[in-house]
Amino acid sequence: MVDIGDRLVKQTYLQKEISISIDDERKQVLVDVEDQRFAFPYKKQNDQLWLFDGSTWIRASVFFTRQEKKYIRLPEKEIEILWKDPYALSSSGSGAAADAGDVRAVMPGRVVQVLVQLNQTIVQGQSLLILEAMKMENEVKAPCAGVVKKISVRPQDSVDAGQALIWIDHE
Amino acid sequence: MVDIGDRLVKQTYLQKEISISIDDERKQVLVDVEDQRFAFPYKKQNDQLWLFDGSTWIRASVFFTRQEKKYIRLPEKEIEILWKDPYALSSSGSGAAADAGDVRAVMPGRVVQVLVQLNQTIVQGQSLLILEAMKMENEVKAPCAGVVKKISVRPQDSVDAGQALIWIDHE
Amino acid sequence: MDRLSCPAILKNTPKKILIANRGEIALRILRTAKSMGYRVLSVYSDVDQFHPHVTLADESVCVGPAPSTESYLRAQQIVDLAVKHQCWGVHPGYGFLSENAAFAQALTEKGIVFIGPSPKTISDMGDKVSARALAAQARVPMIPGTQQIDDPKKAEQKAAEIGFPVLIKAKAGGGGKGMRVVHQASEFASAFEMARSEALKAFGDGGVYLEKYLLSPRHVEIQVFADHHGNVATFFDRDCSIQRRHQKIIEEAPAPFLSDATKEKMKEVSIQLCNTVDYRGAGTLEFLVDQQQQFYFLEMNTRLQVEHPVTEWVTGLDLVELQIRAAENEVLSLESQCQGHSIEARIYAEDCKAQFAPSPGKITQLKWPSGPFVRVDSHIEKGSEISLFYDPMIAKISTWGPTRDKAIERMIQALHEFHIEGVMSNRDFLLKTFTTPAFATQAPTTNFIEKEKLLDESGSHNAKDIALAFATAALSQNHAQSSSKTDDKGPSLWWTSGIDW
Amino acid sequence: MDRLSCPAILKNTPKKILIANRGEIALRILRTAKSMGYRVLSVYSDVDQFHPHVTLADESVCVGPAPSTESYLRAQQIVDLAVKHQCWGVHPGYGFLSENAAFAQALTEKGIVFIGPSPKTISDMGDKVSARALAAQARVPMIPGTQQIDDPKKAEQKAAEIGFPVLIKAKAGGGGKGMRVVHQASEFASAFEMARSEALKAFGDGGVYLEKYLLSPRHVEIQVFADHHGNVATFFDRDCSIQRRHQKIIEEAPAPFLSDATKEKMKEVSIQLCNTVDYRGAGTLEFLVDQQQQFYFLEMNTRLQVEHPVTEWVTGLDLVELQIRAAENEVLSLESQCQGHSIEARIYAEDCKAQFAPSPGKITQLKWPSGPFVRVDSHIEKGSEISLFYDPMIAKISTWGPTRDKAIERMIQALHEFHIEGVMSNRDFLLKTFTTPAFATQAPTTNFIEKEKLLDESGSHNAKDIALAFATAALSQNHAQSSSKTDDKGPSLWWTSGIDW
Repeated sequence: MVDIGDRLVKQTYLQKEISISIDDERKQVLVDVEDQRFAFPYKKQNDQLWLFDGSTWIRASVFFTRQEKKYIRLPEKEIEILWKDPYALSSSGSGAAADAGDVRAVMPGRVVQVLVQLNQTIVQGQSLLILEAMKMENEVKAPCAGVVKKISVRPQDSVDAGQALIWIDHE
Repeated sequence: MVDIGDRLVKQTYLQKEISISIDDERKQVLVDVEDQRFAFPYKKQNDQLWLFDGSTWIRASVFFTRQEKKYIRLPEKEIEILWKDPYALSSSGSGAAADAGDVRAVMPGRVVQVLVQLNQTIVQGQSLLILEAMKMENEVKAPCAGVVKKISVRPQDSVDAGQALIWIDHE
Repeated sequence: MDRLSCPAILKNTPKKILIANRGEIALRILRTAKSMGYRVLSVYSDVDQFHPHVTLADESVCVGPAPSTESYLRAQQIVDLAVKHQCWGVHPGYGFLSENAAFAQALTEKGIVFIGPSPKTISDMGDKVSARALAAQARVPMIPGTQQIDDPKKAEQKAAEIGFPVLIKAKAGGGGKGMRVVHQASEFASAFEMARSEALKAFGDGGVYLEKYLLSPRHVEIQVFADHHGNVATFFDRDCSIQRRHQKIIEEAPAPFLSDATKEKMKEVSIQLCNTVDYRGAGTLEFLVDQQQQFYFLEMNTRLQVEHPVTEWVTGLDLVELQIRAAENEVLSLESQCQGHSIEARIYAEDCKAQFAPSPGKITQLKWPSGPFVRVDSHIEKGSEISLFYDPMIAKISTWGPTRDKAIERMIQALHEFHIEGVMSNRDFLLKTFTTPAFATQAPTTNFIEKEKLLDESGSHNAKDIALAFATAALSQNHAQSSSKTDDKGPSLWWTSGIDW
Repeated sequence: MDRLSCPAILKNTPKKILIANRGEIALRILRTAKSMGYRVLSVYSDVDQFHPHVTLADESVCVGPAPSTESYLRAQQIVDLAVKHQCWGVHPGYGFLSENAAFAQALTEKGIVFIGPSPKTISDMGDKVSARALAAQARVPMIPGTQQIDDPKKAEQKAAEIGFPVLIKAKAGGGGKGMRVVHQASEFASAFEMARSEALKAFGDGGVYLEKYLLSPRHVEIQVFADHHGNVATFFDRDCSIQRRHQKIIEEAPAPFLSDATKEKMKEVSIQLCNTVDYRGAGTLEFLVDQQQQFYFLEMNTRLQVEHPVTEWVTGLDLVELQIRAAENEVLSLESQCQGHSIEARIYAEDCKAQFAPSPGKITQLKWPSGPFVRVDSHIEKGSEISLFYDPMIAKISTWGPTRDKAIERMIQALHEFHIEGVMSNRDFLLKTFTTPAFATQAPTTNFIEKEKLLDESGSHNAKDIALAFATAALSQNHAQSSSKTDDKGPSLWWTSGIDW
């Protein structure tokens, strides 16, 4: 499959493989559903997101989210999808980390900012630090609630895939 | 007239003298219209301001502003008032400044932050610097559009009433 | 502001009506009372402080924290408030104190008008058993059943007589609450105990009675109205068959696919019952109708119904106005014509795929439908919090049309335009119901949802819709993080994962 | 989704209607077309990109930048679009191309249905002079006036014959545009020249004619409708007297305080004119009515009127649906009954205290009224930009009631609930108009605003209201600066000035 740019996200929907990538310059989203490819121009205006679905501009809205379930409303129907959030290596997840509280970098990058202090209590999904990888800044979220016991990086450190960043005591 | 707290604002409405002061602790606004005094509890919720008018909570909203005119909507009527903004010594204003571009402190205080650089072009009403006076921070706004030609203070300087702060070349 | 001729002015100070309710019905009552020239005093619980029934009222008083039992249900405190604020009358809306005879009595004793029937009628009709007795006396057809039964043994015996499936109903229940179906004798004993404890908890009265359970019957009701001078009338019929968890979600007027003969009989017996109890104000007789269009008395609600808008659409009447004028002792000419057809859909903040569990939360986006013959009754706005303290109904959307088909078409278009973010809603479920072919061509029944398999996983979505959904998720994930609030800037933050190195 | 029986399906692919308009009327047409089962293609200018008539359409195409002449008025480009997208029909709404005979002709030649009268009727009735000729031929009473006059000398002479004050009207004008009152002979010459140049600029046609100017007449109009099989009917009358700058702001149906005899005659001559020109579709005959209830033909609009909702309220009809079914060549039964009374108020983004100058801007807060018998037709939402490119009308609020008084009461309550921030609006002005005693008791006239001194500085406000206003200003000044977006924190920044040292 032709590589549609370096920021490709893979998800699944009822065993179908979906890959999505946002093209900043041409301001469009490319989505592959199995063998079909769709390109939807998008625009943000009036604090809302609009997508051109090939015939008209529609309001693109996730009207509700519960954990990994996202509920999307299209003009005449609603669709529920699962949206895997790679950084939140949910404790039950199959992430490489031996212990859920062990947060590691998924790829090489640079620490932009650390958002938590030692001994700070955090909730699941809370942003811990901002990693800059391949020209994009991504928030690393807590995979579980607990207390921050170890922070092994400082802003401007460059990190390697798998390198330990933060350790959360979640007993 | 008993001093109703240190942050008293005087305005006029059809030659009537009005004085208003917000009491943070008790979260109420005290307003004197000629000899009558009114106290309205207020609350901010859902990105809106609510006032208790003595019988019920009403939406308090300035629905339109044009220069010094503010248009207020009350439950069953609309009122247009003039709101003198002391810091914007409008060029036509009777402010002490000989030249409209000469921005001076209205009272003693401390420079918290300077928001503009030398030779920066600014528009009327744009915030130039933040002055802290009597435990409150106030933005000093540009009385006229023009180019910042002189900045005579630095953050943390304390200033006196009438002391020159910034000079705007507005030819 | 000079008011037009209306009874609301007494020695040129407007009379005051206290609205003892909240949500959409409190706003509904306020709208009519204010347009008639009355001053409105609203009570509210602290979480409802900035709801429209408070901010649009002339006066408002907080009666307690969120839990109903500590605020909207504090009858004595509300009576004292009405006295203290010299209110002319109190409108109870529906639910809460609307069928609380003691509340009505206490007000009457203080010389304050209770906008509704007499306390006696409320208690007679509020008690399911005495209501059945009075209905039988007025020769209203009854479902085989029993009076209140406390002894489990006798109850089990009676149940066998009536024949299963049998219903155990709370004496003080109503609105689909406090009822339990028992399919076989073996389950009866435990169901009986549970029904009694539930009734005690919900209504403070553990009394229950038994009733024959009809299979997929229709739920049809007659709107009755009487002034205080013996004039009684019916304002036609409504069908409220489509329900989930025994609560109505779709109502329409007039009842479709029902013979005039049946309607005529229903009207007759309803008027008979009103005369029997010397009924006053607005009321509704609810009937179960079987496949042979035999109808049986279910209960009488001595209050305005949630679904009253459909009757207002087809008659042009303002039922709240009539309630107030009846309470003003006016002689009312109660003629009316039924024209065209009206449908109402109740919008609930709930997850239809999780047994309709309520979906509390803050509403972050809200668009209402509008246009010709579309009406929205709702108290919520963008930013409102939907809490678990109250019923999760957030709005009623009703439409009218010269024909039932037209009313349905307008409802479908209105639901397409309705948009809400921040909570789950039954919008999609309602759309499925209205677009099912059977809805347009067959009479609705109480088991319509099961029969039409409306809860089954809807068919698969086409590739383009799936693509749009994932595009939306990706963009909003991104949009939410992109700090800049300015329009039209491309996304700056973007998740990367599962990169093929 | 299975559609009910309707003509919208052709060989089971839904027919497509192109809506050649914008704003509230485009949304109005979309609502009916979609609920009838048609696919809708909307055209839009770039500033209207996310308006509801685009986002709720099935397809949409941008036809150019904001200026109407470069977008909504590009007739040929829209015709080409209709052909390219295989549209069955085009609905022109009102204004823009709705009375452009060439546009209708071009579509018809391409085999695309123009939802409206024939091109010939449009051009005959669009040209004020030929319209007057046809009306005279159909024995419709005429105001003393002239045909098109180009020679200033002859015009001045004619003006003297008719007698001052005299009106100079643009041949191709309408909707209150392109007319100029001349009170004395001395002003005539210059006024004549200005009127011609204005007409040329506004309508591309400098032709003008003269007409007697009636003093404070009433403006009453008859809604006519005809199918393509010779069935002609009128759907009663409307009063549109209350105007500012010759543009209607309040309309009602039926016309109040007008004798049945006068209405009957108006109906008769309207039908006569329709038969004379073999009229098709929806149309409106506008009349000026003097104090003796003599009425004179003013003009015929060969399109749907802005104020059509009041007629829909009192008849239960959907005029857009009838237009589409007439264009589908259906034989229409045009009976209707006029029941109750309806009032419409046009909400303009304008500053009534500055000669109604438009007030463009971004809408930062918006609350619509709702409830029984209240209807809102609007395309705007919170965040919408009101630009100077188009008419500043942002909404129409209409109410119905069994009596005129009831409709007025509901309108007043609706306007109290309507809230908008970010632009000035005529809300307060409308409220003053509706609450003036004369509005409820006398027939409205075109000089009602002057007569009732509605523009004079309203009376002084009481001390409490003044206090509330300054409290609000102080708080919002503060609220705006307090950086924190969290709720309920007290103000942190505060202006100080004029401190007594």
